[in-house]
Amino acid sequence: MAVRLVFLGKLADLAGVGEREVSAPLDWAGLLAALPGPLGEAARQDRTRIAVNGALLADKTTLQAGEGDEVALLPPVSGG
Amino acid sequence: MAVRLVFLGKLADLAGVGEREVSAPLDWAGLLAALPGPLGEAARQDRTRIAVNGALLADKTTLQAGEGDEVALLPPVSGG
Amino acid sequence: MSRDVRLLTTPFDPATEIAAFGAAHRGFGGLCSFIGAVRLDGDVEALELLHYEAMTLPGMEALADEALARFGVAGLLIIHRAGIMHPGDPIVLVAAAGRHRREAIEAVDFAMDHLKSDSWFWKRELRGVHWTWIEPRAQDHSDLSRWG
Amino acid sequence: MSRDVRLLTTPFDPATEIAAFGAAHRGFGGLCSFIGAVRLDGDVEALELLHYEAMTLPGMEALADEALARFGVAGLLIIHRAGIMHPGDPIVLVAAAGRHRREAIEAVDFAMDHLKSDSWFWKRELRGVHWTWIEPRAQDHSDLSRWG
Repeated sequence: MAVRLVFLGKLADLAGVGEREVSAPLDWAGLLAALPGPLGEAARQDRTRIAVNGALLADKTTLQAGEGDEVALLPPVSGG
Repeated sequence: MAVRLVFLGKLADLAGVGEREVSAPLDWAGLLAALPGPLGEAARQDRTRIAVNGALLADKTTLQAGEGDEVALLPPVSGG
Repeated sequence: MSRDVRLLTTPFDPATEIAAFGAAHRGFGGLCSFIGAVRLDGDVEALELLHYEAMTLPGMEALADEALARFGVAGLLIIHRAGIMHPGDPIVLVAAAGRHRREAIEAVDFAMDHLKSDSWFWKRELRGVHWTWIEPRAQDHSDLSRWG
Repeated sequence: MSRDVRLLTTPFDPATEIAAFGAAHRGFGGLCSFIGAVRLDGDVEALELLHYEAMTLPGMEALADEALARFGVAGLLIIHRAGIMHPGDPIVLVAAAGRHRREAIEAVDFAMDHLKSDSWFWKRELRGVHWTWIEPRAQDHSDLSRWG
């Protein structure tokens, strides 16, 4: 149990929690497998971005996370 | 002695006073006759505007001031 | 719609005025303000702004009306000093409150451009014992032309 | 050049912050500020802004650096709330100080456009007993595109 998933904004509502741990290592296919139903659909949407340890991925399908990494799922921002 | 001339900005320095009274009625030729030397030259410059009782003249040569009127000579403004 | 336009010959505190203006416009989303102060600029010891009773304040009021109508803001505040000021002293405060930030920012921008180049103030600076009249800046006129 | 960027989870007083920022930048000619507050808007009782520890504040700091470099202002202040707020409560304050008003106004305008549509905040509103997530506004994206 070593990669932390963080769900932001309405994705936390879909997930039912703000954070969850999954096994390392984690790639894009592994992430989708770990996210059932609407959460997986949301992750696939272009406007949902992925960051690893606070760094945004230009292409989220290149995700490679290991032991101790934090993977954030970021829906579109809605400003201040 | 019934038209009041008001000199604004550096025109007050040229006039040596901020205000002066001249005889009514006063038209453009009368104003120039009342303003000797550099003050008359300044009045003639396009960028010097004339107002009567706070209302700017579109064409200062149309000046017509009577008893109790205030005629202001306005050099270019230099802001706040 | 509220309009508050003042020509002062004594000092004022911009932050206090912004606080009061903000309190009077609670519930509008945006408040933009601009404070112009005397710059610390080499050997300038003081500046004096002269105004003309019959035209300066009426012109500022007309400018405020124009900004209120043009940008649809809910409130506009213009406070301008006249008299002698020293480096650091506030000269002018413009604030606009509205539902949206663009209109508030643009109303302030518009009012400042017009106050700087199209309002009845004459400025002179004191260096040593000499007062020098300040001529209009070309930049102010190009700023003004942005508003068509 | 000074940069002050804060992400707060408790209330703040914009006028007090503007006063302090102004005092720290005495001698620069211009100080522009924008205060964004929760609008009184029909039946919205509260809004909540969520942020992400690893990205929100670092993103605001990068934005401040970009505005400082791009507009050449002497100082930039960004304060942004997170958490639950009620109508009238301040959400955001941006202030810029510089020698000239254009650069100060543009730095504030630029920073606000980016904070609204390009920073890591998620907003939801409370009406009655229901929280609703707010979607991005098209207007925010067109505002952003002004900066190329």
